[in-house]
Parts: sequence; C-alpha cells; structure tokens
Amino acid sequence: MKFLGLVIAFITGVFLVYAAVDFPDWADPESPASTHVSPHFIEKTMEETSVPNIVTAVLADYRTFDTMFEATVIFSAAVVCFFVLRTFLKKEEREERLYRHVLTGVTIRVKEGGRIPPSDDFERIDDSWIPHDLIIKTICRLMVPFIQIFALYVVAHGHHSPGGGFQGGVILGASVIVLAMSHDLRTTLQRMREKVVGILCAVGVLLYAGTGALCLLLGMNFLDYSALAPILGVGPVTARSHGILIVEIGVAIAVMTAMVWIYNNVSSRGNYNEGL
Amino acid sequence: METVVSIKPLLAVLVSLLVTPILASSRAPNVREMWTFVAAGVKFLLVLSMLPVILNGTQIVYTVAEVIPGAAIKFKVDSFGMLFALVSSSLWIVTSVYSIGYMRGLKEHSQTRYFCFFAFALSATIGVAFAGNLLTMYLFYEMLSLATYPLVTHHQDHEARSSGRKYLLYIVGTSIGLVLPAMLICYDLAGTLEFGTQGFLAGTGASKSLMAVLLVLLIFGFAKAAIMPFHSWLPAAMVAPTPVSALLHAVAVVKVGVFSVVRVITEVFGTDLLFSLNFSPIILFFASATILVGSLIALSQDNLKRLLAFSTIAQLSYIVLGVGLLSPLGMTGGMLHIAMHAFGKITLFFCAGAIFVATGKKNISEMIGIGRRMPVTMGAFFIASLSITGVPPGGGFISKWYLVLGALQAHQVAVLVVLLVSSFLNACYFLPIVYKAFFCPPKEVMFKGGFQEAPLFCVVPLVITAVISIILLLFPQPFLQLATMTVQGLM
Amino acid sequence: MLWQLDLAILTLVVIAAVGSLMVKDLLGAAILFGAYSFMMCLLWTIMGAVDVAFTEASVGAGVSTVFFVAAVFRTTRRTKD
Amino acid sequence: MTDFAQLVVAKYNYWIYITLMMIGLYAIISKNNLVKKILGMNIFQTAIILFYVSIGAKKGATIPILEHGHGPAHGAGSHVVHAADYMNPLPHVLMLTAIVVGVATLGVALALALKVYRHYHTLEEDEILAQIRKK
Amino acid sequence: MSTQYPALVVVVPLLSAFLISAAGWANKRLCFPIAVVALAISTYSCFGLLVRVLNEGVVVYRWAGWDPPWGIAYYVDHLNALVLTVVAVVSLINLVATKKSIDEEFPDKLGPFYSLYVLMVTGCLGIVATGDAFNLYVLLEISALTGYGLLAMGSKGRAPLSTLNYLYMGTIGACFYLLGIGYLYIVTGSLNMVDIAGILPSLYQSKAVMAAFIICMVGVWLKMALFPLHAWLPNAYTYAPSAASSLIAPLATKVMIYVMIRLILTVFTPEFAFTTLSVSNAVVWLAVIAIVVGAVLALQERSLKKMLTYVIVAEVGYMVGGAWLGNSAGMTGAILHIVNDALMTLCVFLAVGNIVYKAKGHCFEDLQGLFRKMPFTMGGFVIGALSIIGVPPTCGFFSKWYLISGAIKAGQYHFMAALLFSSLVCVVLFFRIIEIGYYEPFSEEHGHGHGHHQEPSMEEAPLSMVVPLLIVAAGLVVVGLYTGDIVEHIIRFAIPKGLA
Repeated sequence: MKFLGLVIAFITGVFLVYAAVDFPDWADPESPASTHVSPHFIEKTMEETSVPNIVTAVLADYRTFDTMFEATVIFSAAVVCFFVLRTFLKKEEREERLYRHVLTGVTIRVKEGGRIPPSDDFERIDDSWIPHDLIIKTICRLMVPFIQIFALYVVAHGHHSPGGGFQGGVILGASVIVLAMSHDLRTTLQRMREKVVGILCAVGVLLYAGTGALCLLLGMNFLDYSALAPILGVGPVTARSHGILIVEIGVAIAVMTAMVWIYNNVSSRGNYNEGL
Repeated sequence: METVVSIKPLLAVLVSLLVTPILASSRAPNVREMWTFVAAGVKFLLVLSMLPVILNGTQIVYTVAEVIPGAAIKFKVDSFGMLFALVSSSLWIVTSVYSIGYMRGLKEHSQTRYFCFFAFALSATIGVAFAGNLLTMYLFYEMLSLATYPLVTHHQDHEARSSGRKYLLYIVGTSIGLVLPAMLICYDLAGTLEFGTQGFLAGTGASKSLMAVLLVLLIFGFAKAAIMPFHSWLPAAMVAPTPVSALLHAVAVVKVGVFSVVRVITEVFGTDLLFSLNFSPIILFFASATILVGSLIALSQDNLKRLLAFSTIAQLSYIVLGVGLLSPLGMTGGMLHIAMHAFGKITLFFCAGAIFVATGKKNISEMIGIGRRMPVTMGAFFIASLSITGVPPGGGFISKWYLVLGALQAHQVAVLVVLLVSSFLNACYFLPIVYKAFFCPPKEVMFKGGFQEAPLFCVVPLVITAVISIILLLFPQPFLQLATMTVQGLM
Repeated sequence: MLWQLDLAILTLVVIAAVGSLMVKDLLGAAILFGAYSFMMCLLWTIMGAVDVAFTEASVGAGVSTVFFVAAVFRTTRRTKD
Repeated sequence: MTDFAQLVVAKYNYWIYITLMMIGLYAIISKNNLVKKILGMNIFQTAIILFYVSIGAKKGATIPILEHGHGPAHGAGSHVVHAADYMNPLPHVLMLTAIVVGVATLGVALALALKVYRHYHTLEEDEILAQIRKK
Repeated sequence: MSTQYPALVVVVPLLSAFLISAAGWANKRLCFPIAVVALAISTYSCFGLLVRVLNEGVVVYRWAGWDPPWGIAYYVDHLNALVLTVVAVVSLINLVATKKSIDEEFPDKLGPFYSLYVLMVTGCLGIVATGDAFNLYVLLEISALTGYGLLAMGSKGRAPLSTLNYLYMGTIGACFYLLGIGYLYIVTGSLNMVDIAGILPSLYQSKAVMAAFIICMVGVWLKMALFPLHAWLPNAYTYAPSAASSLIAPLATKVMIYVMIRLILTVFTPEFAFTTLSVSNAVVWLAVIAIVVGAVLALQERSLKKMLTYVIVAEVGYMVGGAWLGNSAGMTGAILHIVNDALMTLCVFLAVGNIVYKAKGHCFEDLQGLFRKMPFTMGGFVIGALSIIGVPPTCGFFSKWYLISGAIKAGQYHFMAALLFSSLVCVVLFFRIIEIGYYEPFSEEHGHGHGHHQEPSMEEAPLSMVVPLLIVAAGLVVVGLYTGDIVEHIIRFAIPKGLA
C-alpha cells in the first residue's frame, strides 16, 4: 500500500511538473488569467456595484450564485454532522445523574426518579468532570465580547476591507466555541439551545436564497439585487451594494451557527454532555 | 404485392396477453378456463378473419413503434406467417380443453399461473408468426423463451430447476450470444432489418465468408429449432406437464424456432443469394445429420415422452431440410410439414399424457397390451404415428411426398436417401409400440380389467387432432395453398 | 513583496505538512496542521490574497484545528504512523 | 543550467504546490490512520488553493481593494481604475469557496471517523479490517 | 414564468431544503409534504424546460443578471434538458416510494434526512444544468457531502467506514476536477464553459490543456467509479439505508457520466478528445476491463444488493466505452443509457428496498419463496432485471443496441464482445435470484404438490412502495417503445455534427 501510494503520488507529480512547464511565468501580468475576464471586474466593480473590495463584489454579486451554494455547503455539512452523530438519549431520566453543588463543590448522586431541591446553585455534571481552571474561565469570558464585536465589524465592513460574511461568521462561531471550551458544553447550550442553532442555521441560508427569490418575484433574474431598488428606495447600483450586505449577514448567521453546531456534535460525540 | 394496413395482427397478438390479468385475478377455476376459451376463440377468429385477405395475395402490415430507424416494431402478415398462425391458434383451443382434463385429472398445483403463462406464450408465438422484421421476431422470440420458463419448470423441484437451467442456457444463451450480434452486423451491413422476399442482405456486397458466418450464427442462434448440436434442451424440457410439451414443444416453441430459421433463409438472405453463394449444402448437411442422429437416438428410448422429443428433433430438421433444398417443391414440402407434423405430433403427446393420466405409466416397456385398456387413445396414436412416418392415411404423407419431389428437383440424391432411411427409422420406433399395445399374447398383458379410458376432456382433443390429420391428407387446404403461395412469392 | 520571504515560507509550509503527517501523536499532528494552515495564510497575505488569507486564518488555522482537537479528544491520540 | 534555474525560480510556487499535492495524495492512499488520511486530504486541498492563489498573483500590483473606494459610490465611480494595478480577484473568490468546502468536508469526515471509532474503538484501518474479517 | 424555469429547477428544491430543516424542529410531519411539493415543482419545470428547449433550442439563464463570462450562466440544451428531467423524475418517484422505510429507519431525524435528500437532488440538478465550470465543482461537493451523510446512516460500523473511504476518493476526485479547471483557467482566463470552448482551439497543442483534460477525466472517473477506481462504490452502496441507496445509485454515477460527456462535447471538442489526444483506444479497453471485471465480481457475491452494485460498475463501463467510441452511434448509446440505466437501477433498487423492508435482509437466503410472498415486487424486479440483461422491448435493449452498433462502426469488436459477455453474465446473475425466489425452500414431497403451494401467504410491501415500483417497471417498457422518438427529437441534437 505504501509503495503504491508512493508510485501514484510520484506519477502524478511528474505529470503535473511536465504540464506546468507550459504555464505562463508566475505572477506574469500578461498571463491570460489576468487579461481575459478579471480586468472587467477590477475596472467596472465600482460603477456597477459601488463596492471597493473587488473580492466582496465578485463573491457576493458577480458570482453570488456560487456563494449561495458555498453557504449551502456549510449548512449541509452541519446537517450531516448532526444527522450522523447526534444520539438522543431516551432513557436518560431513568439512569442516575450527578449534580455538583457549586459553592461547596459537593457532588451528589441522584438515583433514578430522584429529585434535587429546585435551586440554581446545583449544576449537572458527568462522571468525567474535571474542575475548570479559574483563570482560563475568566479570561475567556472577558475575551468573548470583544471577539464578537470584532466579528460584527468584519461582517459589516466587508465592503471596504478584507472580510465579510464568512470570516465574520467563523469568528462569531469561534467566540461561542471558545466559551464552550473554557467552560463546558452545557453552559453554552444554556445560552444557545440546539434548536436555536439548528433553526438559525437554516434561517441564515434562507435569508440568502430568499433574497434571491425575492428578486425573482420582483421580475428580475434570481439574485439580481437591482430588483430590490424600489423596496430599498435607492438606485440600482446602491441596491446591489445593500443586497450584498444583506446576503453577507445571512452568510454570517449561517456560518456561525454551522460552526457551533458541528463543534457541539463533534466535541460531545453526539450526546450533548459536557463536551471537551 | 399490395399491402393493407390493419390493426388486426396487433389485436391477435394482444388478445391472449390482455386476458392474463383476468386469468390471474379470477378465483374460480371455471371462470378462469372460460376466459381461456374466450381468448383462444377470439384469437382464432381474428386469425381466420385475415385468411381471405391473405389468400387474395395481399399482405397486412401494422407498425407499432419506430424504435430504431430501419427497424421498427412492426407486424406483417403474409402467407407463410398465416400458415403458422393458423396452426398454432387452432391448436391452442384443443390444447386448452386437454389441459383442463390433464391438470384437473392430476390435481396439479398453481394452475392459475399455468394458464396465465400459457396465454402469454401463445401471444408470443403469434407475434413471431406475424413479425415484420428481424427485430420484432427477436423480440417475441425472447418473450416466448421467458414465458415458457415457468411452464417448463412448473413442478418447482430439483429436476425442474436443472432442466429449466438447461432450457434457459440453450435458448437465451444462443439468442443473446449468437442472434443479437448477427442481427447487429446485418443492420450495420444493410441499414435495415425489414423482411423482404429477396432478403435484405442481397444488395449488400458483403464477403462470402462473412455471409457464411452470419448464416451459421442465425441458424444455430434460433436454438428452438433444435438443430444439433443445440438440441439437448428439448428432451430436458420434457419434465413439463404434458399439455405444455404437447403444445409448446411439439407446436409452438420448436416451430417458432424452425419458422425463424426459415424466415432467415428465405427473407434475410433470400433464396437467390444462398443459391449464388451455394450455401445450400451447409444447411442440408446439418439438417440431415440431425434427422438421422435424432431418429437413431429415438430408437433407444424407453420413456415415451423422451422418444417423442427426439422424434420431434428429427422431424423439425425435415422442415429445415426442405427449405434448405432451395427448390420450389422442397420448400413447399417443408412449410407444409410445419402443419402436418404439428397435428400428428400433438396427437402423440396427447396420447402419452392420456396414458399417464389413466395409468400413471411413462415407459413404453410398461405399456404392453394397453390397447385393450385404451383402444381409442392407441388408435389415435396409431394414426398419428402413421402421419409422422409419412404413410397414408396420415397427412404427413403429403409433406414427405413434396420433400421427396423437392429432393429430386434439386438433384440431391443424398437427401433422398436420408429421407427414406429416416422414414424407415420412424416406422421402426413407432410401430412396435402400437403392435405391442394391441397384438401381444394375452399372458404378457400388463393391464387387468377391461376398457377404461382417460377423462373425456383428455380423449376428445386427441381424437379431434387425429381425425384432422387424416382429413388433411384428403383436403390439405388451405395449408397447401398458403405454402405454394409463399414459394411462388419467393421464387 | 520580497521573494526571499516567499521562498522561505513556502519551504516552511512543506516542512509543516510533512511534520504533521510524520508525528506519531494525533494531537501533535493537529497542532502542526494548524501551524501549516497559518504558514499558508501568511503566504497568501504575501501574495496579496488578503481575503483568502483572512478566511484561512479563521477557518483553516482556527476552526479546523479546533475540530481536529475535539475529534482527537473524543477518540484517541494513538496512531501507528 | 541558467535557464533551468530561471525555470525553477519563475515557477517556484507551482513546484511547491505540486510537492504538497504529492504529499497529500501519498498520505490519503497509504496512511493507515483515518485521521491522518483526513489530514492528508486537507493538505491536498490547500495545495490546490495555493495553486489558484498563485494564478491570481500579479507583479507590481496591489491587493484587490480599490483605493479612494470610501466615500459615496458615484463619486468613486468617476475615479478611473487600471486593471494592471490590482491583483486578479477571481481566483481569490474561487478559493474562498474552496476553503469553505474544505472545512465542510473536514467536519463531515471527522464526524464519520468518530462514528467509526464509536463502533470499532480504533482508528487504525488494518485493525478495523481485522475486526470485520473476524466476524 | 416560463423564462424562469431554469431558476425554478434548482432554486425551489434548495429553498425547500432550508424550510424542511427549520420545520423539522417544529413538526416532523411537515417535512415530507414540503419535499414532495418542491420536487414536484422542480420536475414540472424540468418538463417545461425540456419543451422549451425542443421548441426554441438552447435556453440561456443569466444568474444575478450578469452576462457571461463575468457572471454565471446556465446553458440548457437538449442534453441537459433530457438528463435534468430524468434526475428530477427519479428523485421524485424514489422520494414517494421510500417514505415508509424512511419513517421506519429514522423516526427522530426526519428533518435532516429530507433536507439532505432534497439538497442532494439540488446538487445533481445543478451539476447537470450549469454552464460554469467552477459552479459545477461547488454543486459536485454539495451532492457529494449530502450523499455521504445519507449513505453513512446504514448498518452500524460498516456504513460509516465505507462512506469514509468514499469521502476520501470523492474528495480526491473533486479536487482533481478543480485542478483541471485551474489549468484551463490559467491558459484561458475564463471559467465559462462556452467561453473556454471558444478560446481553446488555438491552444490544443499546449501541454497544459492536455493535462487539464486528463486531470479532469481522472477526477470524473474517480467519482463515477470506473475500474480500477471503483473500489469505494460497492461497500458504500451496500451498507447504506435503502432509501439512500435507491436515490444515489441511479443518480450519482449517471450524473458524473453526464459531466464527462459534457466536457468532451462542449468544453473540449470531440476532435480534441478523440483525435488530437490519441487515448480513446486505451479508454475503450479500460471500459472493456471494467465491464468484464464488474460482471465477474458480481458473480461471486452472495448478497443481492452488493451484486447490483457490481452491476453498476459494469454499467459505468458501458457508458464510458460508448462515449469514447468516438462515433455518433456510440455517443447516442451512452446518452440513451444514462436515461435507461438511471431508470432500471432505480427499479431494481426500489425492489430491493421493498424486499429489505419486508424480509429484513438482502442476502440470498432472505430471498427464498419471495415470488409467493411478494409477487408484485418480484414482478417489478424481474422487469428491471430483464432491462439490465437487455431483453426487448425494455429500454435496456435499445441502448445496448446503439452501443453495440457503435462498437461495430468503430471496429472495436472487443467492446461488443464485452457487452455480450456481460449480458450473458447478467442472465446468470438474475436468474439465480429468480430461481431462489421461485423454487426454494424446496417442498418435501416431489413436485406434484397436492395444493400445498396453493395457500398464498402473501405479505407484500405496502401499497405506497409497490405502486411506484410498478410505475417505474412499466416506464422501462414505455421508454423502450419510445426510444425512436427520444433519439430522433432529443439526442440527435445533443450530438455535435462533427461526430461521424
């Protein structure tokens, strides 16, 4: 097997090298790649979409159809992870549970059917529970808001600077994941229930595709934002710019929740206990 | 030759196909068999209604679907097809009567399935008879193979399975392995598969060797004709219930094979082409070999049905032989033999079945003196064997006579010898049975008690067919006329 | 941009890749993979693909590594190759 | 010799991406550990992304974000732009998609690996196959 | 609205996927109706699109209103329209047919299942419809990812493992395709198929173009499981839940064949593929080996489902070989076989689904006496089997006809021999199944059972599973009878005039 792998890899490599000789030199301004289609983007973006960040413009307008499916890919990946991993514990009530008294650190074991006094200074734990490090907990707790603000900035400012829906969404997701890692999964799930994650994930992509469908209903082609001009009350070009912002927000929501969803399932192997 | 377009051929094919759901759904046996009769009668009438048109020398054509350019699914009723259709559709009625007697007499299981597939097989047979081109013929040929499989393996035991395997292996294997490529090569050469009296391969300047290959592929490919060495499915298929053997393996299936071979010889290659290529010896050689070997093996059989099977193998090659002579009289004889042999052989099978129903005996050695017990049956057996042997008052005499004349006409002395020898052999394996049945010393008689026939449902049909095969000697119409018309059309 | 830096990082990338495949501990492999992704991201920044680099920094070096670590925690660090 | 050196230097990125691809391919085919295979897979993907980004590079050009882009659209629209001044944005766009696809595949692959581990309690392919044969 | 058909075909299922996934959290019973409605609309617009294409030729749809090559455009011609219709119909029928087994297998995950199902269909439809090389890659990944999810939920342990192998192979394949597109982009600077096709002819001598073609082909072959790259397919499909396998088995490989044909016919011209690049003989030989190996491997299987997967491997050989024969007859056969094979694979897999649903297994032992237990299912299965064998008037015969005549025209007699061989092997394969269902278990007393066969202990699958199966089975015959029209009015236009 190893030998076979070596051989195949080597053959592929040789073949590619052989082909690469015919390439235009690296970073050659005269190469067809930089002279056929891309100049149009570079020169026309501003007047056609009024978005200085060409990448954002091309991503979310010229090739927005691709990007919609890109968001769909993330969505489907999240759904697949949920579909494959998630296991619903039916008889959880019957088996015994561990509770920890937060102030004293006393752990009590509740036999099946038993109850604990309804007070919030008990927290549910697993037998694999390890005490959280106070420093990490506190620092992460401090960091999270700033991460999220930065993420929002990245989403909102994607027109003018690097960034946009994906990056912002991933960072938002990362902030939640940081919380989940520093505390445990239950804490996160209390803030962001699985159902919310699932629905938000769908809603995010739906926002994107729905915008396109709206354009289609308004008589233009699918995702042709200039159809939104009458609704937004601006010119078609600005409408495109705004449309890009809308779909970027949709992407951000979808990507964030998708990341969180995947993490929840992977880190807890599908039975939402306390994760890492 | 003028043609008229009519949907009748399609109806004639479909009528028994459409009745199968009713058969399958009908619970009461009587209702079921009533429908069988309805279908059989309607089919026969439809075929009959087309007879006058054909006798006027017109053809009936009907195109179902233009599936491949130059090769539609298309029906063409000409004199030869009409001859075959007439034989099989008329015999279906008789056989239905017989099946009722036989199946009920033996309390066979799953009779519904039996009758359904019987009807199915019949529509496939008529389809072959009326096929307008090679593709359509192949289509119904395959359909017949598949429809008869459940009938052959009706008993669903190990023996049935092994013989069913053999059946499929030979029939489907040859049709896919030999006919399909040959048909495609023909299509590639000629660009069409339409049957024509001159043969559609005539115009294509293909090399002689290629033609020879195609001929061999097609003749052996239609293995239902049981030309040696592709014959051994036929004895194996005798595990089927006797009516199946009677209709399918004496009339429908094997005759479909022969019919296809004749079509190939006459309307794919065309007599002129074969004549110019001088391929007639190839056909004659295989046919004669089959005749002699088949008869010789038949001599050594003790199981009556196996004996009949081998005799069938031999008799089929008469037809191929006659057509292979490429002489008008010989072809007439061959085509006529389809009808004659059908009536004779089905009678024989009926008798074998009747004996089995009445006495449970399968082997000849156990039938000594049975004539005293079942005189009617054995009398019919006697007449039928005469007909097969080709002696008056059997109708087989006429076809043999034409064959002999055809051999003389084609100056094929060897063939003449073959015919005479094989007739002698036929006599050798049939007459002793009859003789032992009637004229054996009383002490050897194996059957106590007096006159006891099989159920009426079994006896009546075999009497009818026996009588018909006598009548055919005196009034060979319309079969003779159809055969002669076909030959005139070809020559 | 300076091409020496370019070459250097390209070489580092290869080293990181080989390392992450060679190391006999899946956790280490995951971490090295994060390093690899980050090198990649630097490389793309040099080539001026800022958006791609940004995405790779957040996705490749960030979330992917987390996923790897999570998966390794949930399964095992042991590996034979 | 010199022109060979020229060739090497002029297409250095391409050579590196080919190397990375070979590494990744080799890992996928011949590694025994499932997670290692997944690693190889990602390296393979990033190699291709590197290739695309290398296509997008352009000598003497800056990042594909227009200057004077800030401010009202129509005002900026008047500002004339030369294609030669900016990188080729298209490959970047494509690669954003490719990266996301990569992470999606990674997530699914890890999920499957977890499921396999839950059932066989190992990630080594040969051990898994041994278990299957044993049954 | 008819101008928007190309959008509706893809967008309606896409939107419905998100709706389903959201609705699944509220009420599970909403999922199925939404999916059915969405796919029905999509199917309807597929037919509308087909009619439009037949009337007015190629239909161009500019997404987001940008002109190609800057924006993404759909070019729907006869080939796309035909395959689109088949994909939509197959997925719709399968969805309806497998509802019961889905309810049984994933009672608490209906939402994700249906959403993935619809997304998978969306991916396949998009792949077929799109005219942009990179967009094709993204859709490829969507259909692949969702496919992994659907396949992985089968039997415990084996299914995830084989799906993981599928994932490795599939990802490599997709990446190869992406790489090939990159090579094309670096020499042409465009991603739009038609645009590329316009630029390429001046570059046919460039090594990069040749490499691009070969890399794309290898990637596509990897995803369509052409021998020797087929290793992932049998296990992945065998251990999958029956609903998933009866969706993916008909669609996935056929769609990839479509992509191959599209690349050959549109992006690179046939001249380039068949003459400039002299590899067609090698590829035909590869197809021959694939057919033979697939047939032989199928012979040695003791599980019905796995046997069928090897048959699929052989069928892939049919289509690849036919496409590479380099003449119009062979290409016609290949395109026709995409349609027919999708239908007949669906037919047999639906039958297997019913059998698994009732007999709880797909090994040969589980098939005993099935003709008495579930006659209708077996009837449908037999028709599908006959079509795979290639018995007229089922459609399988006619595509085989075109393939063989193409082989004769091209003088590739070994391909013809391989086709006939595989037909004969299929006879053995399927009649072995039929025998087991028909004879076994053998009755004690011999043959003349005195009515002990009679009692019809029928335990047929539910009506909602049997009726679609029978519809498909009837469809096989109908399509066979209309082969002439399909070829005459659709496929003939899909093949460029240049092809001899």
